[in-house]
Amino acid sequence: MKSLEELKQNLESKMPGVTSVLEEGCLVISKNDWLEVAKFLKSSPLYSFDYLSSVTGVDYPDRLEAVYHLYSIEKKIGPLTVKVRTDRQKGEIPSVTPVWRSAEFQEREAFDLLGIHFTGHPDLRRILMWEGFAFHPLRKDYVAEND
Amino acid sequence: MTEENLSTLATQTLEVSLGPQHPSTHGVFRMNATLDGETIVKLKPVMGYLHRNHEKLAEDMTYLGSMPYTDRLDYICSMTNNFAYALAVEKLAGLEVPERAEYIRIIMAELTRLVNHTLLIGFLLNDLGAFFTPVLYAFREREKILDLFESVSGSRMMCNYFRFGGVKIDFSPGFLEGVKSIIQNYPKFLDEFEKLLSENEILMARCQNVGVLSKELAISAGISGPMLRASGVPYDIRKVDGYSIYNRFNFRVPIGEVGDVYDRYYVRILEMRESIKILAQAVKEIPEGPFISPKGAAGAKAPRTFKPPKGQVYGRIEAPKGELGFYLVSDGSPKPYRYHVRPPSFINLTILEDMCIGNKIADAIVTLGSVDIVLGEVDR
Amino acid sequence: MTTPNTSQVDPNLKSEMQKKGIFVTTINDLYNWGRRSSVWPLQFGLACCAIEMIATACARYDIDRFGAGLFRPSPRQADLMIVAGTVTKKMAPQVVRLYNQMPEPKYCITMGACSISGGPFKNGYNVLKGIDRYIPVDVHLPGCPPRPEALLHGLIKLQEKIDGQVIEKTEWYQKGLKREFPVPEFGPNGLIPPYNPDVFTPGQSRLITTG
Amino acid sequence: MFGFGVLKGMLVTIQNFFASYFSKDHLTTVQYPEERLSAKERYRNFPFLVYDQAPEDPRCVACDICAKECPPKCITIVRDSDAEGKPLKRPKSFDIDYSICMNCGICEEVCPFDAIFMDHEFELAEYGRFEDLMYHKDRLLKPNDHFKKIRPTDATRIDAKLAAKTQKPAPPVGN
Repeated sequence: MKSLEELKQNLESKMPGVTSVLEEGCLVISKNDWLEVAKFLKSSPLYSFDYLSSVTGVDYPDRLEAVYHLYSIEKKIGPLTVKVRTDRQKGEIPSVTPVWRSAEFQEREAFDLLGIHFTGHPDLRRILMWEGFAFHPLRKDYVAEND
Repeated sequence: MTEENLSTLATQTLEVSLGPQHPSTHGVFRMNATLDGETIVKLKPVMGYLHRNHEKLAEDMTYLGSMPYTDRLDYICSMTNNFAYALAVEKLAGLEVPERAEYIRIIMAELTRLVNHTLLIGFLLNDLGAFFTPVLYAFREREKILDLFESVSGSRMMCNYFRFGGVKIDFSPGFLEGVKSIIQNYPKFLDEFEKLLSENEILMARCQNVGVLSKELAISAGISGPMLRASGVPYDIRKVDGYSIYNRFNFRVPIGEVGDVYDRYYVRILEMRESIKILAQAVKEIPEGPFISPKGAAGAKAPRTFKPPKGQVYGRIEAPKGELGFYLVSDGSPKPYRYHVRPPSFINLTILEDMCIGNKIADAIVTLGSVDIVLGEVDR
Repeated sequence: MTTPNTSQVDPNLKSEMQKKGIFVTTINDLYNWGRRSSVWPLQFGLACCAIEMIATACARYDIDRFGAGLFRPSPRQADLMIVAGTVTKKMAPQVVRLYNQMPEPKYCITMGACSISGGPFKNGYNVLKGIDRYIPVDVHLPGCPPRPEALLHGLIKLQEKIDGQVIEKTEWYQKGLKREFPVPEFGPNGLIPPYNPDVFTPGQSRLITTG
Repeated sequence: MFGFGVLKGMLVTIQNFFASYFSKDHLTTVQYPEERLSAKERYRNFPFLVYDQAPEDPRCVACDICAKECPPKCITIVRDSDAEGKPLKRPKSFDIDYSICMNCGICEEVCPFDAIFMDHEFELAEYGRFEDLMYHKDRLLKPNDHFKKIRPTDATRIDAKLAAKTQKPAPPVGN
């Protein structure tokens, strides 16, 4: 993995106006320009991150966060962790399913269990719980039914 | 009925739900198929019937308390689930693993790969209609390996054998002889299995050019494991990441060309032969020494005192079904803040519809069989 | 504890006749012997215990020796439902509907800790704390997963229970038998109703000797 | 010719059919109730409590570590207390709910007093759920020689450790 800072410089040089922060080994991208960055990461000949390994939703006290782990199969370079943040009430993150098809089910799961709405997702429905379920169970403030 | 007045016939598509209880769905998995006659027009998988909330339970349990739950993720290969979880936590807590424990882990992981691929081929033939005969052959061999697992870890399927920093206990007497006999006899069984199946015309007719998966779609859909390699992508995490001590063994990675069901079947048979090579080398070179690091042993004795530092980690291994990853966020307390499992079979199902559209309904069942899903891991 | 021998033939008469090669039995014994030696299980696996159930059906432990080897895919032809695996709230309506579709006389073995009481996953929000909230269960088989021999032992215990049944007093021959268990629906946070009152009494929690 | 692969497959099946008459390792069926597999020494099914002399004083000191560490929380311990309410080092009641236990063996691993071990007994099918599968202290207690019979190597190691501990009961005072 060349170095994260070098990738950040490339990113800013190619796309001015993209604010990205380096935080303990991850790249934090603001949610409005995450789709362009995703397209750039996939198509750039330097990195060609063509393999999105995992999408995870995390519920922090003040924000909801989607964590993406990206690999490149041709260049065999290791995990690039990208974090995209949104607020807890109306969490909106642009979906990357058009860029990487593997995000389709994982984003549906993050929506189902944590309530992160992925705009632009072809078929955003609940995937694990039944349709009429009214809560997002993996949130810290979810109270299960005690029977 | 000539061609032209056939087209004026008003036909409807049929909505069939291959429901959660169906002999071919390897557990509680449901496919809502829309059929035009026999060919599939639309196929929507429905999951969640075995969603056992493993990630929510893990959030109020100690790190070691979740180890027996990882056995129940992919309940056919319990040792590789432990391996992935142990690797992720060791990366998080910075524990190192003694030499002998690394060799023990490789032996257990490769034995699990043999069990998983043998079982898969048995169940794939079940879906093809050869009801239960190949499964009998497969389970006869699986029992031999399960006896080894039981004599070492105490349980046939739910081994709970790995600890952070090594393994729970050393080999039981007579275990290495058991592995040596497996190394001798398994190739003979594989030859018998291949003689039974590989040149079978029915199998070839039913599996070749069925459920074809192109290389680009496989990469973009995050497919991993034998399915990815059957489509011609040389990507094996044991070679790419070189985790644990896999780069000390020389073994080859079988690659398919067409990416159909027959390629996936044959790649798995070749992978089993490679696993036996790894086992042979590991059994020859295993050194004496401690089986767990002292810090790891202390953590196993009192799990409440095992507090990894704040931070997050993503560890992944080449499980028999594909890339099994663990994403852990720790806030310094003995319980993980966020515990996420990246299951290979859940993501390999993303393109089930693309592979089945245009094929017959019977081919969809065979394609699902070749994807190798286990519902404990799909729904977590 | 073996079930009481309800056949009216006193044993020493039976052994006497047997020495002379005459075999004496009652209709009830013959009827129960026929039923218990051909219990057809439903091909119905939920989770890890299903793999252990298939291992029991395979060569080494061979459930066929008890006449129970023919796993019927459709509930219409099965008379034993082995609930092998975790019953989640999303799957519970299907399990109850399957049990309703089975013809009488039907039996239910809950194999594994998960189907008895939710087992290791009992604190999960989507896990039903035991299938005996909706359907009556004949034999409980603890273990996670129970060994194939333990499943065979559970089957033997079920066969003993079938032996103990008397034709006149069994409930499925009474007139007006209504054994249709209501199928629960999906509610916003769980199943509605949470349990079936005439099958499960909620008061029976764990009898912890605190006194 | 076309059907040759299918015939080769059938040949394998016929070989296995006749082999089961001649070679022993093709006859894999274990006739369960009559013929039993010998239990492996490390096999773990359900936990049981060990006592040395009499069931009244088990090795367990009711320290509650196993109840806290048990992942599915199926162990409940109530500590005994004598007449004027001073807590004693003995459990008044020790309940394990066998319908919840997942046979993982963590209680045996974390017990500092070697008081709880995993048993080999697996024939536990019951008719009733609540009354039969809730094991109270009296059904859990088993003598130490039962433990020696099922797990000889661990038993000798632990007995040696306990014997060594009783040789020097208290550290020599004051030197």
